[in-house]
Amino acid sequence: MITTDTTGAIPPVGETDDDLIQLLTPEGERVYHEAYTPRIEDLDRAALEGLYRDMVLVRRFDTEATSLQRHGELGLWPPCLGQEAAQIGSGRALARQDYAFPSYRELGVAWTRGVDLRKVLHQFRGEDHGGWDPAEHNFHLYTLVIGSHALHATGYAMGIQRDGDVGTGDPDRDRAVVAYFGDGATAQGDLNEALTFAAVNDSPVVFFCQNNHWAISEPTTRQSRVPLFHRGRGFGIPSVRVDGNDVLACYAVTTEALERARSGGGPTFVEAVTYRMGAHTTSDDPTRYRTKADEEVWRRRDPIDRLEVLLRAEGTGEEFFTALDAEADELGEDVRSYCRAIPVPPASRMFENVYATENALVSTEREWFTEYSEGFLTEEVAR
Amino acid sequence: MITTDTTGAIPPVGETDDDLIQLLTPEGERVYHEAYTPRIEDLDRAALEGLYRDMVLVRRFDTEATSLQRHGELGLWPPCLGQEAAQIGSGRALARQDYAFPSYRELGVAWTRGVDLRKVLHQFRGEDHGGWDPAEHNFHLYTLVIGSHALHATGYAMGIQRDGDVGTGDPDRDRAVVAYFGDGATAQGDLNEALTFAAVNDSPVVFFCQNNHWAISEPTTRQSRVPLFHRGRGFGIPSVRVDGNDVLACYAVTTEALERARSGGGPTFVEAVTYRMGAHTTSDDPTRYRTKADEEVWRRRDPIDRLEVLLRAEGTGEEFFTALDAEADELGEDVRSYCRAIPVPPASRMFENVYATENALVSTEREWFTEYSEGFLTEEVAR
Amino acid sequence: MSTSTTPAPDTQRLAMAKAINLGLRRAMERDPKVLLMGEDIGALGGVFRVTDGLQKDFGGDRVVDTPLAESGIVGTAIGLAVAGYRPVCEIQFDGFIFPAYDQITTQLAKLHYRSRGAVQVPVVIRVPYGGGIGAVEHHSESPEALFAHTAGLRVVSPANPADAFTMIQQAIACPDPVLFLEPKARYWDKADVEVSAADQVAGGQAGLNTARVVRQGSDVTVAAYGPSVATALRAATAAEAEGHSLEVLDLRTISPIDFGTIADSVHRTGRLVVVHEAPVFFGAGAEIAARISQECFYHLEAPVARVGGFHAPYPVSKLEHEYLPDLDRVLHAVDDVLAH
Amino acid sequence: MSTSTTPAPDTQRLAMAKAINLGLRRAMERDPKVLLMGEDIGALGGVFRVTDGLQKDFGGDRVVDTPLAESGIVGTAIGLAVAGYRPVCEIQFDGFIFPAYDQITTQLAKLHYRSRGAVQVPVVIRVPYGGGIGAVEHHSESPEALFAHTAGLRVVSPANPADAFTMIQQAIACPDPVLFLEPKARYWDKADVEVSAADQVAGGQAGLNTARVVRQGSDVTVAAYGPSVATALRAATAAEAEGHSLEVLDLRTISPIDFGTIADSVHRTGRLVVVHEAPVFFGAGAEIAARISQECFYHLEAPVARVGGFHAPYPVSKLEHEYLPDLDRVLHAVDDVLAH
Ligand SMILES: Cc1ncc(C[n+]2csc(CCOP(=O)(O)OP(=O)(O)O)c2C)c(N)n1
Ligand SMILES: Cc1ncc(C[n+]2csc(CCOP(=O)(O)OP(=O)(O)O)c2C)c(N)n1
Ligand SMILES: [Mg+2]
Ligand SMILES: [Mg+2]
Repeated sequence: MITTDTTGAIPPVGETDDDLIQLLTPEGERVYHEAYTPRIEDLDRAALEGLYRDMVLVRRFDTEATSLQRHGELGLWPPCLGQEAAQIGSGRALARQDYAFPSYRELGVAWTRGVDLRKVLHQFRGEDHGGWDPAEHNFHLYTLVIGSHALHATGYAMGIQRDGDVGTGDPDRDRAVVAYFGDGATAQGDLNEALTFAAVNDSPVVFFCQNNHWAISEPTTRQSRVPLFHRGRGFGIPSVRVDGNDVLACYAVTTEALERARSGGGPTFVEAVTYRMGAHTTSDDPTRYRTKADEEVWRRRDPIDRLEVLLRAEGTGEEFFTALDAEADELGEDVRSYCRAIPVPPASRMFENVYATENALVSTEREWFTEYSEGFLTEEVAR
Repeated sequence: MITTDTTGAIPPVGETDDDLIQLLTPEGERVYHEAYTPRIEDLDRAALEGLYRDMVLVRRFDTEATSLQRHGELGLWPPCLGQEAAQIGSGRALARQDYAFPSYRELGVAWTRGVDLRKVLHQFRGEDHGGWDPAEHNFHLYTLVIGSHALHATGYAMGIQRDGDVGTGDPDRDRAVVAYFGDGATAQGDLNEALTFAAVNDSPVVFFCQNNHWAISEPTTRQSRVPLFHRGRGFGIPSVRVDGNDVLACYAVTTEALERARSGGGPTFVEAVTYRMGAHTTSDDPTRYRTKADEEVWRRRDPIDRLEVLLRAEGTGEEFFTALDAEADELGEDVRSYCRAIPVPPASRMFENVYATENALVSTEREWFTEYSEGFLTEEVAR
Repeated sequence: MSTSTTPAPDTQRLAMAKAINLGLRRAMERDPKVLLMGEDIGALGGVFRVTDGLQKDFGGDRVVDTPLAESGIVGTAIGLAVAGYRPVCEIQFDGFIFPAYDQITTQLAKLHYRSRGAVQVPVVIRVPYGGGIGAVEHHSESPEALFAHTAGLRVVSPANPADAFTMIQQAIACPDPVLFLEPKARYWDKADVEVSAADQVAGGQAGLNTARVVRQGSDVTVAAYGPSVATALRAATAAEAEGHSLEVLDLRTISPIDFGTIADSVHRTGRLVVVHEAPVFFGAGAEIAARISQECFYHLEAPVARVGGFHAPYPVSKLEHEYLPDLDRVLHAVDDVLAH
Repeated sequence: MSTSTTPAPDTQRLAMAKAINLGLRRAMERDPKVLLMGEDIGALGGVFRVTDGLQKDFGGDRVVDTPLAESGIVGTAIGLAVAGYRPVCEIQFDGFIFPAYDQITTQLAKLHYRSRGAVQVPVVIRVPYGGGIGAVEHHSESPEALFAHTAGLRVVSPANPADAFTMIQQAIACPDPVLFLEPKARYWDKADVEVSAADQVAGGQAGLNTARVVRQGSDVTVAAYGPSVATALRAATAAEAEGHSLEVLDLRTISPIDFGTIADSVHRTGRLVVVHEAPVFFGAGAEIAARISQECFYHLEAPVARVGGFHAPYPVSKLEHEYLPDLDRVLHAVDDVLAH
């Protein structure tokens, strides 16, 4: 699946390229697609510049976070480097009332949901298990147990059905859900159970699989014999394969899938073929399992570069890029100072919200701990 | 999916009948199929009579067991009534060295593996959790936790690969595995994980799904939107749909699948469309969720009746049927007396084989129990 | 939605299965967000008929026959709870809860905590549990200890129809996830249930937090829950004939455990026997013995005795009555602690 | 396959991760049926590098990078064991073992029993467990109590490189399924390991059945296992300065528990503190306290103290050192039991 040719024409993505939906080539040229080009007709130049800005700022934030980890300010960071088009393209297709369930790498989606990205740092600094109120952004917390949130997404979609917010035709009312997950997650039982529940209930949920070619060190061939969008079809779910580094195509297919969902057509499975350009997380060492040459091929398919070529070709001037650079620099600086200022939480936080109700066991242990800590302080002082 | 027309032509099976492989119609007529008819050419009349005998004797045993339960001699019985063709057809396709992992209704498969069917009673009389030595028959114990044994079957097949017993071309050496499960089981995570493991490892395992239209009270539409053989395809596994009440077609497709597996071609998914003519188990009450009319349609598609028509048309004489009746009667009587004579196991059995090695905790508890029971006896005597 | 006028007491004689059925019905009438999910709970009414008639009256969207996948049931219930629903899941038998173990312990139990209170997941998981009904493998287990160790989950078990009726409503009203263990061997036991009290009791949470003294006594405390309470009560009657006065506690909750009620009783009796069907090793009795041995160190006149299952898989049904703690095993332990 | 000549002692200074790596290598050399399965254990060598270099030397058929599915890993390992193999599964982190919980507790643990001994399933499940490494959620848990309650499984945990080297080989040689818990915070601790002893020790099963006195003392017994043994030893050193003599036991096995060794020690000291990282409620300390309170009823001069995690999900890493039982918490408990 990995091509090592680093010269000449950029090799096509994936094995079965006939199936791959693409509206913008790695070279930055538009491709006409009968079904999907009409879906991006509303994207004027300002909108394209908006998508570009999204990707650039998210990448900058992501790069800063990676470097904060290197400087010991974060315990861990899972970069989304290279996956910006998949995340921004799909995320921007969501309506305000839609709901997204991310995995743990969906920084770009968080951005499209209006989450202050700095809140994402708290979890990786070891200060919070979450960091934002899901209901405020219709963006669930990150879920680290692979695959399990696909069921939560499906259940949430079953709730939307019971609320009657499907197929009313009212664009402000009809709602849908997107579940984000990776190629590795397709092997989990939970992911497959989610496909079953969604299919038999016609639930309004889009299964958005970012096939970034790797599950830590394992290539996608260890998870499946065939392209992953086949999986959805096996459950009777309409399924498409899209160039995940093409922000326009990702926007188009997600828009279609969400429309189907909101109008009562049930689930869709999207396989966005992309590439994890960075390490799995800052703890990972990709040199153990892949070559620089492989990475180089994908660097040439960079999702941001190709949109820049298009924008320049379609008339966006240098001022735009210069201004955006400045904005990114500012964001970067702000992130660093914000991160360093995150305070260590009080120890009592351990005992909070274990239950939503009073719980005798928790109270007893909290009291013991308080006394113990105070006694300890007293002792220290006494010394 | 259920048709209620009980008169006129027997309705075709399933929704997408174009896909359904059938070599013997419910009316007992042969159908020519380019790919599969050649696979039953070796079945001469004696062989067909053998298949018929298999089905008749298994059905008799099954009926006896159901009635033994009604008479309080068994705690429970899950009848295989109506599924004889799927089980005998597939089971007879196995070679001696192949291995089968049943669910809990595979009485017919047990028969083809040479298991003394009476041993199956022990479990349902509450006297044993198993009843036979799996290695003796290459037939695993029944597994009651739905779906979990599909992974065991896949792992066993991975063992065969490591033994080098795949693709050698030696018909006495190459081996394969069959995992038996129902339509309901396809919803379980484990079943889907088994498909992934088998697919990416090209393991020699046949996934034989008996779609008997029901998972207790739930129709197959609660488990899938589309025919179940699509599922296999979603994992990149060659998949076929066969008339599960047609013993010849079941034999043919299983033979093909096993050949593929043994020769190194990896897994196959078979959906055998059949019908659970009886209750789920003797504890079940199907009148709560299905009509007599539905059952009647399927009675007319009985797997045994159609083979009888064929046999008579092709020259099998009345003597054969008479002799078989007598054999079945004898079997029936024997089953009854055998069952009643199964002794209650000694209480010490509780502590046996918990571990394969000496375990201090088990020993302590066993000793305590022995003393306690003896003390108790002494007390009783003393009174 | 609850009315403020108190209706005249209305008492019905109900089997536990029917009492739970009625409790579910009341909860569904009271709150349209309550819905039931599980295998075969619709037309069939569940294999124990606990949901009998509910799909007919509330429809397939509120009494949902799910695909055959326990992780899927609990996982989608979590999503429904995030969306504002109060799902009540039925797991068909104790032995089939384990495919859902990950969703229950890593997701359901932790979501309120990890969201720092932003997300509540009021999911109830109903499980017919315990042995004694002559079933095949995986149909007679007592998994409570495997869940009580995990913070964020409440684990409760009623022992009689009246508590079952009340506690199921309290569990549904509770904003925490609750594992609701139903002693299947007691499903057919009948008792008077004050069904008019529904609205009041459902508001409270007593049944989810406190144990109850179900028989007073002075020589030995016997603490039990679920199916073992009846055994303990029978033992108390038998012991009385031999001149021993047993105090029987129905714990009702396994997480949290009402140690206060147990300690009070032990302060009076000085002796404690804990009874449950689950294996003794790492069972609930261990936690109770450990805590009471500590809290009542100077009051205990004998070590705490534990009566329960052996460290072996649940046996074949022909042997289950040797495996399960019965009247005689309880009395044997009572004699032991009295002999000290 | 073992040789009868005893090679000259060969001692290497090894970190625990490396000692396990070498133990796996020895087991694989000795028995061609031994194979390793897990996520990222091949080219990457596992996220902790415990399987480093093994795929290169033994090939992809014996060091198998599996699909990302824990139930699938354990489920196929069971099938491989039925086919005569000895699979050693790696679960990447403690918090990810739960999708495999059903396969482990209802299948792996019971197959030998339900087949009445006809089928052995010598599967080892290796799990890096415990906290203290500053990780995100689900990467610091101590799930031992959730497995020890289930009969048919052995649950063990080495505390030092030498035991890790020996015990992993004993676990693989053992015909029972073994949950092998590796204290990840101790992976980089180094110690001398007698690597020539491999063949002899691997034959025995001592490490799977018995506790060990790792420091003798006379005032208080401190029983610990896995990552907590080092804490207990540090506490003993600190206590010595204050004039208290602690006896430290490394339990090594959580199922079964070597109660004999604990009771012996308590007979001498009269006081017991149990330490583990897992939550105290329903933890291993409960079983130990219950049993020892019974067996040593007349020897205990103070109630058994339990030091462990709180009844709350494992906290964020910035707080984990408040959550984990440390030197001070152990000493506090020691003071408590001495004050009685
Ligand atoms: C149930 C579970 N098992 C193992 C892990 C450890 N783990 C974290 S990320 C990862 C790989 C995920 O790959 P993929 O789904 O492709 O997502 P990606 O990281 O590529 O975005 C693994 C194995 C986990 N988080 N959860
Ligand atoms: C994990 C699990 N959940 C629930 C059950 C209870 N149960 C036993 S059989 C059955 C239905 C199975 O349906 P199917 O797979 O179609 O097989 P069939 O009984 O029709 O042969 C159910 C729900 C079980 N045995 N295992
Ligand atoms: Mg990936
Ligand atoms: Mg079925």
